[in-house]
Amino acid sequence: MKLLYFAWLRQKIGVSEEELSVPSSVATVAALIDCLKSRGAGYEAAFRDLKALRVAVNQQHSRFDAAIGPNDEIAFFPPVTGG
Amino acid sequence: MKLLYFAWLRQKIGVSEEELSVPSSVATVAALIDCLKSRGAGYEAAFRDLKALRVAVNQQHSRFDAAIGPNDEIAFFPPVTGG
Amino acid sequence: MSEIRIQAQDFDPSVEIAALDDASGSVGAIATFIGLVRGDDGLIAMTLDHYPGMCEREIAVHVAEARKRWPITGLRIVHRIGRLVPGERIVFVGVASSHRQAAFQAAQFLMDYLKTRAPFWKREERQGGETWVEAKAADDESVKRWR
Amino acid sequence: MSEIRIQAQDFDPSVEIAALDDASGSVGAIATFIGLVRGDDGLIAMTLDHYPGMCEREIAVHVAEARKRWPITGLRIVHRIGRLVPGERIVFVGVASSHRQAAFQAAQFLMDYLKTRAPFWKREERQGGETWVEAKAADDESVKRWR
Repeated sequence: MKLLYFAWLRQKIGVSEEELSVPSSVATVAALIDCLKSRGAGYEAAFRDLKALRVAVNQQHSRFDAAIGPNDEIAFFPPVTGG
Repeated sequence: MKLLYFAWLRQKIGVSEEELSVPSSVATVAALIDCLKSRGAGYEAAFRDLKALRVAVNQQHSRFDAAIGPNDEIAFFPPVTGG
Repeated sequence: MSEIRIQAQDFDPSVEIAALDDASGSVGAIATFIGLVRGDDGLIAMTLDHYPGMCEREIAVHVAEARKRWPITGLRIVHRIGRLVPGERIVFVGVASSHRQAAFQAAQFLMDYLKTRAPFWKREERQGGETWVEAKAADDESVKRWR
Repeated sequence: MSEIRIQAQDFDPSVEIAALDDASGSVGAIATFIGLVRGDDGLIAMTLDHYPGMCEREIAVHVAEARKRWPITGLRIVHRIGRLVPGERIVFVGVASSHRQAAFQAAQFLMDYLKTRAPFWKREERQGGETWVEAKAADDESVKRWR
């Protein structure tokens, strides 16, 4: 699946975008986050406080319990501050 | 006192502005209207339906029971339709 | 700074907006409104009559009220009088503020008051002749929410 | 007709307004909003990051929603990205309609949504360094009134 990070998440993780293959047991956004947190200190720091995070699945605002699959585009970012 | 008429009141009465001396017994807008109605068919037509009329005393929206004096500027007009 | 003008000639919205934006970095938001003459229902022209003196006074009172209610850094009102044909501009209201909601609300407040309190009257020319526009109850309602 | 642009370069409000006013006599009201970078609290610059693709999609969804709710004859949104210094324009929202309230409400609705839903993020440069702006609870509140 394709992962995107914006704003301070991108800075903590160190990349803006990556392709990742996850086990089929990783079937929700929440499970994906647990999986990502094991990838290093940057990820651990980025995903520490889920209340400060938002997620979009295939470019739509989603919840952490949303189902995800191998062809999805998952983006993580802080609450938006546009306009 | 100075009297001003706007919009269709001016057309019915035939003048936009006039100076008038009224007896001191004419001490409210309502009394002035009664007095004006006796001045001819145009006035009679203009002041027939008071619900369709508004009044300003010295350039401030006022009520028909407002007190008036000889040096006041009294304007009669329909509800405004600006903007 | 507030500017209020009642005039027969047209105005240029970009000049009015430029005057609201001092580029100093203190203005965060500019909300504007432009009212135009609609001709889609067979209108040939409209003529705007006003009460000189009271008109400026009424507008100034509501500008002062707006400034009391919202943090306003700049405010401009232009209202045309005389004969106007469809497509022509009638009115401009522009409010600059440090904040978005304040700019929007003050502009709406002023437009609602211009519609319902400022002494302007419209006469419409159509195929059948000329008539004075009657005030709409909806406009009277719109102003009540500011009380 | 709707136009939505996300761009690094500046825009000219008068060009956007002229595009909303077709002078045909069918437009009665144009409400606009311009957001500017404020520098009064020591800001040196801000940088706007966005999520390409989702950003256009989110805005298009809310434009469609606005068109469902209000009679809109023209609509233009321009949102800048990249580094901006105080006094620079950030965003333009303009709505043309046959009616005043519709134009004002649609413009406010779109601004509230741009603030709270469209994926933009601001980073601020100040004397002490750079920080990402945190979302304000007040902005989350402002969007609730449209539900």
